[in-house]
This record gives sequence, C-alpha cells and structure tokens, in this order.
Amino acid sequence: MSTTETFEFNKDNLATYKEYLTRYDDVESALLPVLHLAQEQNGWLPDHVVSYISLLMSIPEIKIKEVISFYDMFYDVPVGRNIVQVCTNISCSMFGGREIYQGLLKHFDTGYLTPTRDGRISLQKMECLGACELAPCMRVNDDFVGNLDLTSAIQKLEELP
Amino acid sequence: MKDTANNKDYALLSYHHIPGVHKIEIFERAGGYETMKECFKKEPEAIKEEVKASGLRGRGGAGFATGVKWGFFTKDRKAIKYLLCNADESEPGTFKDRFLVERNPHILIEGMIISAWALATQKGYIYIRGEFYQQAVILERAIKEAYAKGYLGKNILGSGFDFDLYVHRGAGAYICGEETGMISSLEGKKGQPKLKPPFPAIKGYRGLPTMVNNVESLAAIPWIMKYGAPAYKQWGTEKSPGTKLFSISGDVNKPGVIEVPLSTSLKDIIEIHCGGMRNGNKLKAVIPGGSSAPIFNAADSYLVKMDYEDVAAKGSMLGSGAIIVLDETRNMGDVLKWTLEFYHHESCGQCTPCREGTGWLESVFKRKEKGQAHISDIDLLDKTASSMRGQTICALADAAAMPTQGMIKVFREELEAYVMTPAKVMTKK
Amino acid sequence: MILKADLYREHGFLKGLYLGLKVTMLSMLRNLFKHDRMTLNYPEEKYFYSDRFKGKHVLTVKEDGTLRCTSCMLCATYCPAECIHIVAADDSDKEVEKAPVSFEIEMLRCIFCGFCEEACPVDAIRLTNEYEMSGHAEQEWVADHYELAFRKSLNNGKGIVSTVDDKDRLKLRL
Amino acid sequence: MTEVLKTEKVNLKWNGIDIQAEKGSNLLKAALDNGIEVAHYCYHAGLSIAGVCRMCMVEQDGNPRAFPSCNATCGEGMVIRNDTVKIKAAVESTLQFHLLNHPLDCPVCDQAGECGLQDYYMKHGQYDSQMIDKKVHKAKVQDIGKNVMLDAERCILCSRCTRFTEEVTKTNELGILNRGDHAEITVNEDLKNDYAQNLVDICPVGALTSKDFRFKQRVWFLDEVQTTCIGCETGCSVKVSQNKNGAYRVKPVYDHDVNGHWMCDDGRVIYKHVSSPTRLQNASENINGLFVPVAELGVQAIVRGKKPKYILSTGLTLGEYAGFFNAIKGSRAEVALYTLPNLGPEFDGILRRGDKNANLRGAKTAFDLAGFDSTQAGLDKVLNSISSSDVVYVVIPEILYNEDHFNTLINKVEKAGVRIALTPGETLSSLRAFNYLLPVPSFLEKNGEILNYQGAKRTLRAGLSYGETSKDVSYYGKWVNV
Repeated sequence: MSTTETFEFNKDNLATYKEYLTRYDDVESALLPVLHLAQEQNGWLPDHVVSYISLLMSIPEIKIKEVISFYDMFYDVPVGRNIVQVCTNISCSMFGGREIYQGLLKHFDTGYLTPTRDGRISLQKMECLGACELAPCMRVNDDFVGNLDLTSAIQKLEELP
Repeated sequence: MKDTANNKDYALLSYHHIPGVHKIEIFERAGGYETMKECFKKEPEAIKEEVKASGLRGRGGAGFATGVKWGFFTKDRKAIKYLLCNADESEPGTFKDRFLVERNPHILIEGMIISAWALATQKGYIYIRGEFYQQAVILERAIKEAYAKGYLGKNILGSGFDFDLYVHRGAGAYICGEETGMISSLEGKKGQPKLKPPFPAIKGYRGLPTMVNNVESLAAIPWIMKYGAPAYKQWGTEKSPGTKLFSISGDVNKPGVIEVPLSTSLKDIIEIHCGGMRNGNKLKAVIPGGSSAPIFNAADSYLVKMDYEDVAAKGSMLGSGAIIVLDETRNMGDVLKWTLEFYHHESCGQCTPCREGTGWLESVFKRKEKGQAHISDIDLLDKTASSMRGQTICALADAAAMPTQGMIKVFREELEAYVMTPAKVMTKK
Repeated sequence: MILKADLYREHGFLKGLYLGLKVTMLSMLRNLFKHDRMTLNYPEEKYFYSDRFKGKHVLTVKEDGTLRCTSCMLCATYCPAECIHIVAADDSDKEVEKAPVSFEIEMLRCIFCGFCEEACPVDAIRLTNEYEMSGHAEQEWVADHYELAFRKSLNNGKGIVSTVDDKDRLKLRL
Repeated sequence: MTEVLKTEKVNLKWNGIDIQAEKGSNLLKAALDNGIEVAHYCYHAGLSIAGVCRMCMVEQDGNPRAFPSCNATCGEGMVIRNDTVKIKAAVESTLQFHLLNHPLDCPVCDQAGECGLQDYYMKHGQYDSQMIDKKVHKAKVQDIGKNVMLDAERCILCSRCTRFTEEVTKTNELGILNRGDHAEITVNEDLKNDYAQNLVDICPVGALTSKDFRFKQRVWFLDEVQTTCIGCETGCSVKVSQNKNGAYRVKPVYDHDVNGHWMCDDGRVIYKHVSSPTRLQNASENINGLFVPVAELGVQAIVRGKKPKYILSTGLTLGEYAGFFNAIKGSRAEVALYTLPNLGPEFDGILRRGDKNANLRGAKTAFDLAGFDSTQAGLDKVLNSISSSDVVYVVIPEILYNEDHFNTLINKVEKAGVRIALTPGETLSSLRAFNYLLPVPSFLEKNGEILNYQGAKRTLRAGLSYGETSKDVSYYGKWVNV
C-alpha cells in the first residue's frame, strides 16, 4: 500500500459519481461505472485508487481488486496515454490481425500493455471487438479504425499525441 | 457501413435509410414512438399475448421464445422488477447490435418502453459492452431526448406508469453476455454466471425478478405491436417466424449487416446480399452462428436454410446469426486455434471443467507451434471437449467444445495434417 | 565326490580310511600349490557384492550437494522396523520448500529389507553394497544424515549424486 | 408464539437406497447425512452453495441433464443416481481437470494423507494423466499472517475460503483474482480475523496450511481424541491430534448447539502445555529456585498437622470437584475458588467469549453443594486468613491469559508456611514462589464433564498421557487427614 500517493475524484467526477448512485438501487452496482471514471482520471487503477474507492463506496478492497483483475479494460499496471486494442479474433486474424499486432509490438518495441518509452502508447491484444466488417480492425482509445494493414496502422499510431 | 436498399419494408432496419434518424424528432416524423403511444392504451396482458403469438424467438443466441420467457415473469405488477437489455455482443463475428444501435437507438428505447409497460418493470438497464464507447454515448443522448419528451421517467404519457432507463457499460468480458454473468456484472461483482435454478425471471438482479432480452429481440417489439403478430409470421417458417439480422464477415465482397426473413438460404445470402465470394475464390466452409456454432463444409453451406430448425438439423446452431465465410485459401487448423484461444482467454474460471478444459484444448495448439503435437492429440481434443460438455454452470464450456468436435467431424484430415506441421521455421532473416 | 557309506565294511579299516581321506589329501595338495582357495584374507582381500546387495544406506544428494530427501516420511512409514526418524523443516530455497533437519536410522534395529528404497519417490535413499558396519557397544548405533550421506566411502565425502534430477519431480515446471 | 416448524419428511431414492430428509433441504446434505459417499469439494455445510467444483453431479429420472446435487433440494419421490456410467465418467474427467494444473507437491505438502484430491483420486481417479504440457504457475509459499500459509498453485479454486471470510468472519480478506485458469487466490494485505485457522480446516487441499503445524508431523502418524476446548466458557467440541511424541494440533468438531463447524484461534494452542518438555513429571521440591524431584511421603510429612487451605481453579471437571469435596468432608480445610479475569469483549459475535473460566458453572454448583464460598469475597477471606502455620494448595489454571493477575494471588499466598502448587502443565517461572509442586493431569488426560456457558454438559476425554496422571485433585484432598 503505497501510502505516499493519494487519489480522490476531482469536482465534476464527484458529481458524476453522485449521479451514478441515483441510477442504481444499491451502491455496489455502480462499481463498474466508477472504475471507468477513476481510470479516465488516473489512467490506471493502482492500490491507492482501490483503497479510495473502497472507502468511498464501503466495498471490501479485495472485491474491487477482483473486479479490476477480472475485466480486460481495467488496468492494474501503468499504461500509456493512448490505449490501442488490436483484435486478434477469427474474422480479423483471417486478414492479418495477428501479424499487425506483432508488427506494432516490434515497431514500438513494447510488450502486452507495457507503455512505450515515451509513455505514449500501450498495445493490448484483444478478442473480438464487434467490428468484423472492418476486419482487420483495432480500437484507438474509443474509436474503431478498420481495414488496416501494418503501414496504415503504424502511420495512424504515429499521429497520436 | 453497408446499407441494403430493399430494407424499407423489413422490421428492424426500416428506419436505417433515413439520415439523422438517431435524433428523436426525425425518428418521430418517420413514425417512431406511435406504436408506443398506442400500446399505452392497450392492456399489458394483450401486449404479452401479441408477442407470444408472434412466435418471436430470442435473437441473442439461444433462440428461446421471447413470449414464453415473458410468461415466466411474475404477474404481480407492484413487485420491484428489472428489465435488462443484453447489448454485450462479444460473440466473435457478431456486430448486428452495434450496427442497429449506432444508427437508430430509438427503436431499442421504444421497444424497451413497450416491454417495460407489458412487464411492469420500474427500472431498465442497457448493459452495453465496454468497447462500444461511442455507441454508449449515442444511446445516452437518445435516452436524454426520450426523457425530455416524457417517454421515460415518472408517469409516462399520463399513464401513471414510471420507467427509468440507464446505460451501463461493461468492461471487456465475453462471459458478461451470458444472462446471469451479466447480472453478476451489473451487481458490481466479477461477471461470473450464477447457479441456475433459480432462473433470473424468478430471482435475478439483486435477488429480484429480472427479464433479460437481446437488443434485436427488444427492437423487434415495436414493429410486431404496430403490424400485429400475423404480419410478422408472414416471414420465416412456422417455428422460426420473422426476420433476423445477420452479420456477415470473412471472404465476401460486401461484409456487413443485413436483415432477411428467417430460412433464407445461405447461398442467397452470400451470392445476392453480400456480392459473392471475395476475388471469386471457391467457398470452403461457413461458420453459421458465431464462433460457438459448429462449422459447415461447402456442401452443407449451399443447402442450409438460415433458421433455427434447419441449421440445427445440419448439426450446428443459428446462434447470434454471425456468418463467417471461409474460402479455400483458409486453413481450418488456424480457425480452430483462434477459436480455442478465444475461449481460453474468456473462460471466467469458476467451474473446473471449463477453466482447465479450455486451457488444455488450446495447449494442443501451443504444442503444435513447438512441433511437439502428435496425431493422437486430435483424439485428446475430442475426448476433452466431450468431457467438458454439460458439466458447467453456463454454456461457455459447451460453446468451446461444440466447434472443436464439429471441426474434428468435418475437417479431420486437415486438422491432422495441420497438427503435425510445426510453425513456419523462421529461416529467412 | 560322494563318499560311499558302506566303505569300511567293504574294504576293511585301513583301505576305507585311505579312500575316505583321499579327497581331503588331494584338495590339500592342490591348495598348497595351486592357490585357488575359496577363503579371502580379510581385510587385505575384500569381497565386493553387486549393487543389488542390500547393505548400508546412503542418502543421495543433488548436484549442488544438498540432500535429495524432501522428508516426505514415506520411508519412515513403510519401514517395518520403524527405525527411520526424520525431522523436517522449511528450506531456505522456496523452490525446494521442505528439507530434513535430521535423518536418523537406528542401524541395529534396521533389517535391511530395502522397503525404504522402494518407498522413496525421489530416489533419495538407497542401500549400497557396503557391509562393514562393525562398532563398539557404546557407540549408540544411530547413523545421522551426515554419516548416511557424506561418509568417507561415498565418493570420499562428497556424496552420491542421484540421477533423478530435482527438475524431474517438478518436470512440468520448466 | 413459538409455532413448532413441522419439518415434513420426504423420502427419495439415491442409487436405489431409500433415504429420508426434510422437505426442501439440500440434496447433497441429505445424501451425506445418510452416509452415502458423494465426491464434493466446494460444498460445505457451514457455507453458502458455490456449485463450482462440479464433482457432485447426479442424474435424476425424468431430467435429461446431469446437475450438481449441492444446488438441488429434496422433493418427494425423487430417484437420483450418481453411479451411472455417464456420471462416473464425468466425475473422473472433472477430477482430471482439477489435477491438470495441480503441482506435484505431495512429498512437501502437509495436507498429504487427508487431501481431498488424494482421497477421490483413489476412488474416481484416471491414474494415467494425459497432461504433458507446462502447468500454470502461481505464487507459492506465502505467509499470510495468523499462522496460515498460502500456496496458490495447489488451490483448486473451490472458493470455500473466500466464502468463509465473506460470510462467517465478514472480514473479506481472501479473493480470487484474474480470470480463467490464471485465476489465483490472493489475500488483501494479510489475514486479520481471529478465526483464520478455520481456513486451514475447510481447505480440501494443501493451499492453506497451518504455519504452527508446518512440517511437524505426517497426519497418518497421528490419531485423534475428541474432547472439549477449555480456552473459554463456550466449550467448543474439538479433536486433538496426537501420538506418543506429543500433541500436535487442535481441530473443531461439528457441534450443532455450541460451536457449529468453527473454532477460534486461541483454542488452537491449548494442546501446547500438555506435551511440552517442561511438563511437571513428579512431585518436586523448590531448592532455591530449582525444582528437584522429591518423594511424596516427604511432602506428606511436612504437610501433616498444618491447617490446609485449598484454592481450586475453574478448569477442573465435575467429577474432580465432587471427588475432592467428599475427600475433605469433615476436615477443617478451607476451600476457595480462583476465577480467571475476563479478557476482551463479553462475546466477539461468533464464538469466543470474554469469560475464560471453562467450568465456572460446574465449580459454583460443586462449591455451593459442599457449603464453601466460591465468590471472590470467599477467596479474599481465605487469603487474608493465611498464617505461617498453614499449608496452601493452589491448583494452577491450565491456560493463563493474564499472568500478573495470577501473580497477585501468588503474592498473597506467600504468607503461608508451606505453599504447594498442583500443576497440570508446564513448570512456569512464576511457580518459583511455591515450595512444592505436585503433578495433576491436564485437560487432555482426564475423563470428565464440564458445564459451558449455556449450562450444557460437554465431555473431556483422555488421550495419551505425557506425565503423571494417576493422582488428581481428589487424591491430594485425602492428604487432609494424613
């Protein structure tokens, strides 16, 4: 428990948190949206964020850690500013999704989820992203980018801030 | 985004050709929310009867008759109940819900309001998968518009009926597409399926009665209520009436989502609706209903009619209607490898047969990479798959086992050849 | 040479005596001059039994010289004479996890049946072909793990390395 | 109004055997209660149903799909089978799935001998595993506090421990992280609750083992004696594993009305003084701080003629009190009762109680019967009236939580001419104030009964004896008229 770093919601995140609570009949149901909110603010979900949320929503810490480690889109390791999820499922792998993923890894010289040296990009191997007509496709932060090949993918990622 | 011109007269995509139909004014000018207003004049029981009469079957994958499912629901209108829309859609090859909701969120909202009125649920959640962020934003905006118009919230249209609808984003887990897995996820826990019985209709979200329906099933309700059940039964067969959204991907010239009546032949779908095979290659195999559906070889693909009965008769299942077309250049071993890698990654790890079984199935292909696989591993795959089926809480183990056994039944020689050749040795620099 | 029982009756006393002693005399003469006697002049000449001989125990070691034994107590359980006493404790190397602090065999009580050798899952204990185990009374006759593993006769003190590599037990760990 | 819940009995067939059970009760529980052997890992009578190990699959006539019997309820006339070919094959393959990524740790694992996997492997195993791949590795040998060691690789993820920390102690320390076959049992920082060693009992494999018992002994060398814990006034039913070298561990025994399936951590160490090397073996005399064995007659000679005063502890059995009182009947001996001070909350919500006197009610009734004053005032009266010509016998309490409260008693007794301590356990340094030490049997070496806080009788049974156990308090009571 790194006691040095602390985390709490900024003003409008706290407001959205309050609004989330009104949506559900109990507090626990709001855990996933709150974790999304915290991850947007902090980039990833380390222990001190977990203990803050655990205090805020009075949910045992181990339950929150379980949820974070269960889902693919919650990260308990530091990730880059931009998350790039490359689909490697059936329809996309037929059109070279895996070669694009390996190519991107080699090009940016990183591993699964480890950020590039300048902390810009984290590559993640994902299962079907539900955009099979754009095969092979990837998700850059929140939008789909389809009909890729290695060069267009690299070029797209170079433009990212 | 492909948009077939002749969709005007079908149920789900009838508004798709109108630009900007995601705005509520344009949707209403095109006739949206009319049926919802009429439905509020009707008795909820009448609506349930109509849906039951229409023979609409669940479009998520199991194909269970929606009307019958509604029948299990408690009749006590005062009890606290929930209506959940399953928009998790992580079945490989499936993107019909995204296509539907992206362009026309209001048809889903209208369908949910009518269903809520029929089932008397006070609260509804659209559980959308975490990766569909833009679609969640579109839905959120559409719901705000509906609230502004008074179609949601307290005392809808002066009928004294309240219904609150919210979007709830998942966070990337295929297992949350399973009914009880989604309920666990909505309860803020790991998306691990719950023991059945008790079924969600009796004891679901927070231990209260919960009705879970797929996006496509709920979106079909407005058309059924508008034109009546007999009109809906004109399409498809007696047992599988109505139209179905098919998401076609793979080696076709125009992959995308089409809406065709059920029991349209697969041949027509590929040749007519999707512009035939890509660069004219010969068809080798088709996965008819998403990755958990056993594969068809070329012969069966040309004979089969896409409805629940005929596909099942040929040994597969219609599932979510995700057609993946494979031409002769494709290698079936790779397809099975990717499928099993998917299930190994997505197994929630609760039940032992599935948690260890999916890992073991995939390990055969990991051994193949190192050239240590042997022809007897095909029997190992078959034996493991058969010992996984029917042993677990949810159907993911079966969804991993059936395609394996299907592939072995149909393409055994190719698999044996595939298993015996190690990965391409990187001799070239 | 079968000595006929009725020798004396048939040939009288002297001839019978001579026939009887002929065997011993011949072998005496042969031994005097041909030296293929059966007897060994212990300790100058020693008899070496084959490896199958069940003699004094040895605790085999791994390459790095530590005891192969994980103190799983199977030998102590299986021993009919109940003469094996092991005390186990945590091993510093997490990979090994458990190792014996003391491994004693009461040599007087042991019947050298070799059951311990059969019971051991990791070939940590074997019966060698050593048979020289004499000693004075006051020696308490309890062989501790130092004597069992690193006595002079075992590869002069460095212990016998067991071919069953530790990685075998954890073979799937690679 | 207490309406007696008429538990309606239903009878059903299990593998052709007729069994009876309450209507709507758990099907697997009904089978196990009727002695039918059903393989199961995640079912535990004291916890909620998880239904994840899939070992207790059964078939029912008229139900096409096999289903786990732990999630089913008993109904009238159900015909259940779990010995059909299909179910046998299913259990065999499920067991192989359990063993797939299980490490080959049996030589170094404490659970060997009582491990769920070993037992069922012999009955349902497939014997030639077809697993030749690399096993999934997880964190091994973790010390997670409160005398519990965790080995996540051996864990079969039956989630009994996570349900225990969630439902029984409600402290939520254990959870299963990650997904699929990389799912791993982890603790949030470390264990904090006082019932942590129940985790060791409910874990069917060697994932959670006790640090106190770690590598001490193999379980097949131990045999068990069922007795009652004397740690506090709850009186939980327990079993102590022991052999001729000593006692090694204490485990709870299911006792419907007192402790259910559980037991607190304080009770886990009550065996220690029984077979400890410093246990008093025979009568001994205190020669400037050293206890030297002495003949009993010598002690009797010294005691003769002095006015005896007895201070009994609250840990003795009803039989001992009765035997003692009729031994000293008619003599001028004075008897008082030393009650241990309360420690911690009056009741900690699950089992442990603040009042640490195991047989307080039994002592009080025996004292009142014999006409002695068992209250603190009675004790003070006896203590103040001690003169140098008296001999004072003090029975040392077996479990001393609060040493200095006992030392105040010892200081008061110092005034007596002859001070004799009847010690059931170790010769503590604080006993140096006494002239003579006489051995009495400890709780594990005597048969008898005690009354717990509800006034219910709980039996103590004698296991092996590690010291002089033939002479108990009533034997020394007879010295009054020696």
